[in-house]
Amino acid sequence: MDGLTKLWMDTGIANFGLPDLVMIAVGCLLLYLAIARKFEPLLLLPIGFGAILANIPNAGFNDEGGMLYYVYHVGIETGVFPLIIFMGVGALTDFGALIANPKVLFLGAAAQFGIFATLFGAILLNLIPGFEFSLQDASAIAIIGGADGPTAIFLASKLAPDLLGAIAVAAYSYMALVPIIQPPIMRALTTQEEREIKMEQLRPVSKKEKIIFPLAVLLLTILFLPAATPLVGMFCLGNLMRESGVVERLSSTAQNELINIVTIFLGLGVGSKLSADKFLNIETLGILALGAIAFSIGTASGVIMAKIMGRFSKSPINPLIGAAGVSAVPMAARVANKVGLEANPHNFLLMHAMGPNVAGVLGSAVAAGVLLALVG
Amino acid sequence: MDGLTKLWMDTGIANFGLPDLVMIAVGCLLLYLAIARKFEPLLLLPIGFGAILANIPNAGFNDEGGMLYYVYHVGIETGVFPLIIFMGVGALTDFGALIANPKVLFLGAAAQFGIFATLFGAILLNLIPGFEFSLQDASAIAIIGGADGPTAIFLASKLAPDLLGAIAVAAYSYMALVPIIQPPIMRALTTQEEREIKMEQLRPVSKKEKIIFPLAVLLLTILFLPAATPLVGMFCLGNLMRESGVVERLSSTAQNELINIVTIFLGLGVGSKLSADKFLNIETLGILALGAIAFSIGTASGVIMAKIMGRFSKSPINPLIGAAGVSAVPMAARVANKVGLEANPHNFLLMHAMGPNVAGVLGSAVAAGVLLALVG
Amino acid sequence: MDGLTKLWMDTGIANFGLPDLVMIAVGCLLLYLAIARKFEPLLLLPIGFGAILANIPNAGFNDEGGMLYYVYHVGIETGVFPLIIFMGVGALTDFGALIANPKVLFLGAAAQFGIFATLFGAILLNLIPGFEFSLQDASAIAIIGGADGPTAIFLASKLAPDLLGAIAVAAYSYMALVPIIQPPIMRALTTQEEREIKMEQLRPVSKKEKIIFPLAVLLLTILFLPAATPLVGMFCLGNLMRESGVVERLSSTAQNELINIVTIFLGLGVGSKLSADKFLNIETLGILALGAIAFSIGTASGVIMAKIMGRFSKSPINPLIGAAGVSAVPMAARVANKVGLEANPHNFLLMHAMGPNVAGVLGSAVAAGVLLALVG
Amino acid sequence: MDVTESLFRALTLLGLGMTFVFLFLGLLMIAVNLMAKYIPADEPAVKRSVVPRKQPSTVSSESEINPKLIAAISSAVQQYRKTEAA
Amino acid sequence: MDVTESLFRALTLLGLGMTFVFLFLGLLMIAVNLMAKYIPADEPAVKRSVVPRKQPSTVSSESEINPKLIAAISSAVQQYRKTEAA
Amino acid sequence: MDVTESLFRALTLLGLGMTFVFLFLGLLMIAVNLMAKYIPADEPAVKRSVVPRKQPSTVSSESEINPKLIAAISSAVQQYRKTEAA
Ligand code: NA
Ligand code: NA
Ligand code: NA
Repeated sequence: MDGLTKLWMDTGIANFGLPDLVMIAVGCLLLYLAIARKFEPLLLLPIGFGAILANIPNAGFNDEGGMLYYVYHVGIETGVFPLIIFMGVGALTDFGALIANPKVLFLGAAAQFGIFATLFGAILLNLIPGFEFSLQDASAIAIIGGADGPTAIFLASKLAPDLLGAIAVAAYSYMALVPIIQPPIMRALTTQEEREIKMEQLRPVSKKEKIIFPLAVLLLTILFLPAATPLVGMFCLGNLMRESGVVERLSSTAQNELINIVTIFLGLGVGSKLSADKFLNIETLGILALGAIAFSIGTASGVIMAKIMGRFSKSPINPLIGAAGVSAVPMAARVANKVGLEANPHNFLLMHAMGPNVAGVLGSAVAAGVLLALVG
Repeated sequence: MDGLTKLWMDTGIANFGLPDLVMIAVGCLLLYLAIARKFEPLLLLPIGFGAILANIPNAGFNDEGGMLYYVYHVGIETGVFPLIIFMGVGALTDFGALIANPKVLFLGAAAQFGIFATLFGAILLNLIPGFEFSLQDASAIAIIGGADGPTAIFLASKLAPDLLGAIAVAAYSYMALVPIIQPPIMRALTTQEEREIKMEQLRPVSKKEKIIFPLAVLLLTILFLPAATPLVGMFCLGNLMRESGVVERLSSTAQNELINIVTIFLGLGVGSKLSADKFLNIETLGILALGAIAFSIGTASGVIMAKIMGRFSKSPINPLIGAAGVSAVPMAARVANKVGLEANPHNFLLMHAMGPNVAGVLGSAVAAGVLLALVG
Repeated sequence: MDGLTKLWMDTGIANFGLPDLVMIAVGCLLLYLAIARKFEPLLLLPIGFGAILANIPNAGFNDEGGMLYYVYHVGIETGVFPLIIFMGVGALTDFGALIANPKVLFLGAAAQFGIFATLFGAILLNLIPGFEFSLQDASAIAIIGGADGPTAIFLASKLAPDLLGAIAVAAYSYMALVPIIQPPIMRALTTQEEREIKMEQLRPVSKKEKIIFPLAVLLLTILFLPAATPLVGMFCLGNLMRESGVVERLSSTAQNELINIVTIFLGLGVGSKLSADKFLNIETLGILALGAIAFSIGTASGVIMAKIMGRFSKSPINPLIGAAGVSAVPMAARVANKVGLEANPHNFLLMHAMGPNVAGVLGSAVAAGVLLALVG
Repeated sequence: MDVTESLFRALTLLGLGMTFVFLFLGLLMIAVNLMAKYIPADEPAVKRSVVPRKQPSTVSSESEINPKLIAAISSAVQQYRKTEAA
Repeated sequence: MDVTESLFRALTLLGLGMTFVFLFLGLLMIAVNLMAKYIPADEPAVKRSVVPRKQPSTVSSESEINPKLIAAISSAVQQYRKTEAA
Repeated sequence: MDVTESLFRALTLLGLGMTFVFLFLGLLMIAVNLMAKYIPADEPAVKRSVVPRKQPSTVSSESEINPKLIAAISSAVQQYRKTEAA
């Protein structure tokens, strides 16, 4: 009965430690959030599943030769998967609303304050015993405030791979929680009259402007922030494929099959970093707390910036659209629209909020570039 | 005329040995079976083509730097391709019929007897001079009886890579031959009355049950057989993506583009193992013979188990559906339906046979896990 | 203000050398040609974008760990990307017109004269100071005359990787310029009466012939030119998947998602070879000049061959279809049709020109095989 | 390892393997039965699980037609019907 | 590196980072304004950019229906209308 | 290798290359002619090869519409016709 012993010694039952069990429970929680609560299911479902697989004793998913080992090292450590996703996001993004009203770029800029302010929080946490965040760690955590998954994963894979799992989970969870996190902040910082402000209709944008826009973004990045070119470059490639109108085949594939395939493996690879030794520590709690702070500060900065701009602008600006500057596309824009409709049932802010929303994607990619250049 | 000599020295004509020619003929035979006879063409066409390419003298497909070299080492040696295929199969599988009538899981279990019984055959063949099957070899050969391509390829790539080509070819060929292999065995083991048995209509299955099912399978695998988690885990991920309803994009990609892309290269990679030195020996004949035995024993065990269960069950069980327990989805279920219709033209067994059919997929993945744990 | 200095030192502005700027301008020119002039946009858009990315100072796309580094080494250095594209092209190609009128194979053969004649040009250029083309270089440049992108990229990646960027750009640019390059040559070599010649309607081709055709091509390649089997083999696999009718799933994926995904990365990878040190030299001008010569000679040889064949053929042959023998599918066939319509508005040559057009694809793959065997 | 020894190991594998397979799938049966007992059926309004879904298959899904497509067509036809009626 | 020093570096990052972000997006605004000034609007006949395109989204594009599909359907329905009218 | 020698090698390549290309495609022509002679034509009922298939192209297949789509639409329209007739 040698074989029986061997089989038994191999079973999960005989090998489970408490940490593994807790991490599998974390994976199940992520699956629950993804399926029952529809929290960013496209990412959280594979991340949760990957977390479960990675924590099975004796299954060896993360060991050399294991499925998740290959996925992580080939796709995430190299940065290739988040960049491909970002190309697909570029191909899915319509900058029309932004081009029609380019002032809102400042809203997308202001909301990045959430990122940089969170750096202080991460450093101050080091005063509490148990926390030891380097400046790299702090930067990777702060980028959660950018509310942009691929950017957060890309930066974390470069600056703090050990924290990647927690950072990605926090980023996607808070993106899913945007409808809960943002409205109270938005209401607290605005008056009923401000929320009722109607904005002027957007002008039509020409095809040429849409084609030149990604090239202009790329040019500025090349001139001023080469460190951001991997992210911004792939994003602009996707957007150029979309708007050029001459490579529909490629654009459609980038928006659909390619992004889908990579999303499955990106999720699994991120999940593989949710191992007990890297996730079950007090730092993870710190990351979750800091992420919430980053989102909140970003939302507030966006709204305040919109109020300031409203004072000086000729055309009226509803401060609610400032909250969309954190990105979390398109959820934050929908939230701005919804809170606006509560104040005035005839005031549709969605298109106006899309401008700062996509501006926020660029803003956090630029912020990531600054952090890579100065901290990486 | 140096060049002419060189060109001539390079030609196939000048370099062909008999073994290469025979292997190219084998490749052509596989193409014929795939195209003219529609024998599992999705796999056998690329396998056959890969076999031809791999055996061209001086073409170097299998040498370092050759196309098939990369395909094999990147996709098959790592186990990644069969696992991705298995994820896609999970996304294509509807467990409704199984959940509605879970007793049939025992039919899927019984049919795995074909696998383990074949171990003896493989070992006994060693008594004949020319055969030298190790226990690893025997296990990889026996898994042909699981009637499940990705499982067979995965196990063979781990336990007996040299036999991979012959094992994969045998597995897919016999799956295509299921309509020829199974009916005589089914008829021999059942009476006319048994074949006429009508089964009760299946209850509707709720969405929640379908979502929890893959998680329950995964949980059991984690608890009892971690060695099977690569196969079962990826399969359950695919099925969860399908049933969760929140990641249609990913599920559809896993079922279509991703599985198609990987199938092309899996086939080519398997075909690349059909080289003369590994295929043209008496062991291949042994593998083919053992595969047929495995299928037959599996079919018989399924039918006999169904007869036994029918004695003790309150609701009637048509023993024909036991034959579907070998998997070979969905061919074996269709065969059960067809043989049933011959006995009683109003008796549609298809849905009832789908239950043991998909149970057989799980059964052979579990059997593969046991073999990996004890022999690997 | 240490950080400010660092940021400034990193900017493109502070680091740009003139060569980088010129190469980025070249990338922009390619984008312009692709988008505004619709020059083979599927390839030239990603190539142009890749050229821009590759020449950003401090962005590190081409350095180890950079996105384009991986794309180039994984996909192009190995030859895998052009081979997958060629499989897709095979799946997109209908050989019906060729099978119905197989004489036109000689037109596809004659047009390859452009390739071999260009060898002399490349070698003679070495007499001018600044040029140092080895025979490998000359062969890789000459293949531009094959008017077939994947073949040119595959051969260049094997024989002259440093020239790959310039060769690919020349090949795709001239393919896009076929409607400008070919008509004057075609008109100069034919009389009005010759251009008015009506050809007999093509016979219907059976499904079986279409299935056997790719296998016959593969067989001949195996027998006579194993060096061409990577290219021809993958092409025939694609065509067999298309015509066999039993693997629609795989054929459709090879024609669409797979070829699209690979095209994006092939383009980026080719673009990554457009770096200043490899592109900004007099050799590039030589390559562009030789490419134009190769196209022109190929066109002329095709037309002249068609005139010769017309003398001896029972059924009439319009010499314009000879120009389609250079391949550049389907552009060259359309040009033949258009020039024919100018001569006689009721004379539709498109289907007749498709025969030599696809024959040219085979012809240049064979030529590439000869060059690989004798020069590689 | 001689043949007898190998056969003995095969016997062990047979015993352990079949036991394991039956145990595993038996436990799964119990789990499914528990689910059936404790998970309420879908609301009849949904009806999704009753509709015959396409059969699981690794091979035959070529002929499947996108449900979105069907939805689009029926809506197009309905819209046409409206314009026709007006 | 002690906390004070880290905080100081964070302050630098905050200052440089926000300056850079505003500068960058500000320059982009200028560029977009220049585009609006110098690039002529699309011909009204094209109307492409006026039509509400689908909203950009990384997640919600599941429900999008292929425009080619719609074109195909409308042409099919139109063709049918013709045959009906005839 | 000096230029004269290179030119000589190029001449060899030209000769061998063109011979090979013609030989290869010529043999292929013979093979195709043999096929035409010995393979019976498709049954007229099938008609598949007569129907003008889409032209081979590496570039222009963007505009192709899925035949399944067309089948689905025509069946939808036919079904509609039936309901209309009823
Ligand atoms: Na952002
Ligand atoms: Na099975
Ligand atoms: Na050619």
